[in-house]
Amino acid sequence: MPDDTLKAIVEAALAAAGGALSVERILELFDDTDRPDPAAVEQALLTLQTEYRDRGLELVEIASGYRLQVPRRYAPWISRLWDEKPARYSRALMETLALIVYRQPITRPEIEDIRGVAVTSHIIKTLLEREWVRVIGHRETPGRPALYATSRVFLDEFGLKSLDQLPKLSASDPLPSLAPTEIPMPLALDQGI
Amino acid sequence: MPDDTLKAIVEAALAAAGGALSVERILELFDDTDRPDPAAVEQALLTLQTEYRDRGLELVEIASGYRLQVPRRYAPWISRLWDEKPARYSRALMETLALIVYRQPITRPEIEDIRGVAVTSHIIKTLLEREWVRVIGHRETPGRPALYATSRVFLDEFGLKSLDQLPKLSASDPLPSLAPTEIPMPLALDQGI
Amino acid sequence: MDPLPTPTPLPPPNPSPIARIHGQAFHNIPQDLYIPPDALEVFLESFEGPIDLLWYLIRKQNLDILDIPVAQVTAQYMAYVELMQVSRLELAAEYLVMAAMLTEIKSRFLLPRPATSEDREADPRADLVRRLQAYEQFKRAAEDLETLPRLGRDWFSCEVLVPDRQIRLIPPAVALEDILTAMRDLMKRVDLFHHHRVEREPMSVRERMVQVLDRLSHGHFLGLEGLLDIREGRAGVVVTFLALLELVKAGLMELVQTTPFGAIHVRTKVPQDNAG
Repeated sequence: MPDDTLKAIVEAALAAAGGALSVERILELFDDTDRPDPAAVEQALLTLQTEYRDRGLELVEIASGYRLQVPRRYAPWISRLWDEKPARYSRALMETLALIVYRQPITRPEIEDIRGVAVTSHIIKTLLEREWVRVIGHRETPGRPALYATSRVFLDEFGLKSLDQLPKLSASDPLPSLAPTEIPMPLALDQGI
Repeated sequence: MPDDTLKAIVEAALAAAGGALSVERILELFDDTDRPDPAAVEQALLTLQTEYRDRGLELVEIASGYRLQVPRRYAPWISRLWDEKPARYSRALMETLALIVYRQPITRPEIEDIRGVAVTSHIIKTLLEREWVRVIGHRETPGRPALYATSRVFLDEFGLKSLDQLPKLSASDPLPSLAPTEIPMPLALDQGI
Repeated sequence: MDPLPTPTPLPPPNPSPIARIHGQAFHNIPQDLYIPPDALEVFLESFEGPIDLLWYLIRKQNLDILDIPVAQVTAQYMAYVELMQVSRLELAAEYLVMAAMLTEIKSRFLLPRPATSEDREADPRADLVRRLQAYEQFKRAAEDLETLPRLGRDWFSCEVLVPDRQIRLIPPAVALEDILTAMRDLMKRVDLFHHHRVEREPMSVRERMVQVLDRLSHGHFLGLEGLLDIREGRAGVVVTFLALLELVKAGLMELVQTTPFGAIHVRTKVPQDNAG
């Protein structure tokens, strides 16, 4: 077998194997009739190692044999091949976000009251981790539930200067009021200004 | 980014991807700040294609983009890396596939009509699971049979950029014993019964 | 029913028989179409059905469709059908249909026709010929597909290791419209069950409520004047004031005035320890 053919087979085997190959394992790819010398395989590996220098792949020798791999310096780019993109947020999460956006500050029990179902901790955690939502205090009711509001990150990421710029709920959209009572007369306060 | 670095990243990505990468997908590996021109990526791909000529790997363009793969000529050696032999498909499956490839979109009753036998659910299931075939709709006839067509995976796995590259459907040879269009006199035939 | 003729295998020039029955090799489909019942399983696997069998007979055995000994074929097919009823009923039916079709073709040739007939009948074989040709076309296409190189059999993809591979989670993109839609859907659903009072308020009040809470988040007192920014003008002052009232109403804040007509202070509501 010509040296070039042997080298090509070794290269192909290393690339397709997805892991390390020992010289013995490489020799097993050949029939008894065309099996090369172990020395010839070693020579092919050395040549490949030289040829791959300064390229997008490198041939390294490790305990279990030889491995073709991506040099570490390119890992930041190549890793992005496996970026995980969850398809979409659940309806539960989107409704929770919408309530925090339009009814802030709001507590989890209040969200649950409107939605009629429990809000999972996972949803709150996701919104906090995404930094769209933050805790701005606690309501002084039993359990001292956290008060959620949107953050500056939320405004920035959605290109808003202020919450006023949010799309308006149209007049036909009924808004549930959490505490539908009349605004008390500010009698006790008016001389304060 | 220097041309050599770009070429190395493209090479590394193709070798690590385990499948085809489109130019768009390659561009996504970069940050907004260091993203190269699409033309520069195309140039890197062309250079790599030339560099890999006569080596153990080849860079081919297929439906989904570019794929670095072991050329066919080394298959006898490389296939020995795995104990498991590639699946062999029955004639019934390949004929069903051929009908879907050349007559798409096509329904199961239509396939059965040409083949003269029932198509087993197992065959359809195998083709769908292999992702060579997909359901693209339903024919609005009684029973609403599914319409089958080939997928991008089919093109990729058969190394095609588009269906145009498939061998043309050969015109059928005339069947000699059936050639006469004239109805022969029945006299000559009665000894057949 | 006619007794079935004995199988008459041809001498074996071909080293790979299509079937082997009781140690006896069958290298060709016998000319008389007779298939020994024991060979049925093998036979069914060798052919893809009646069209495939007919195609084989015509192409490889140079059988003339018009020469098919119909009575014999029918008798044999009936025998198979009985056998196949156990396992492959549908296939049996398909062979039966083919036998019936061949019989019909034959019978039409045998019927005398008036010599002066003007409307010439279509060749009864034409439909069968079309089917056989269509079948042959796809049979060849299938063979071509089988020889095309294929990933995993003729080509192999590369899967080179990436050391230090980090997997990032890219969160899904959300548009403002998605939030609005979610809110609208929710409101519609809620409205089915409750008749909440429709209350409209400018978002700016809600935003100001959050800002006030932010400034008081450490439980500090703050003078009312400190919360009002004169530079915002009358509208701004009103918004802050409405926000304060909402906060008081919601029990989030209290206003404290220690002396009559003294300064009003604002603070977040203190937890009521041992309230009960």
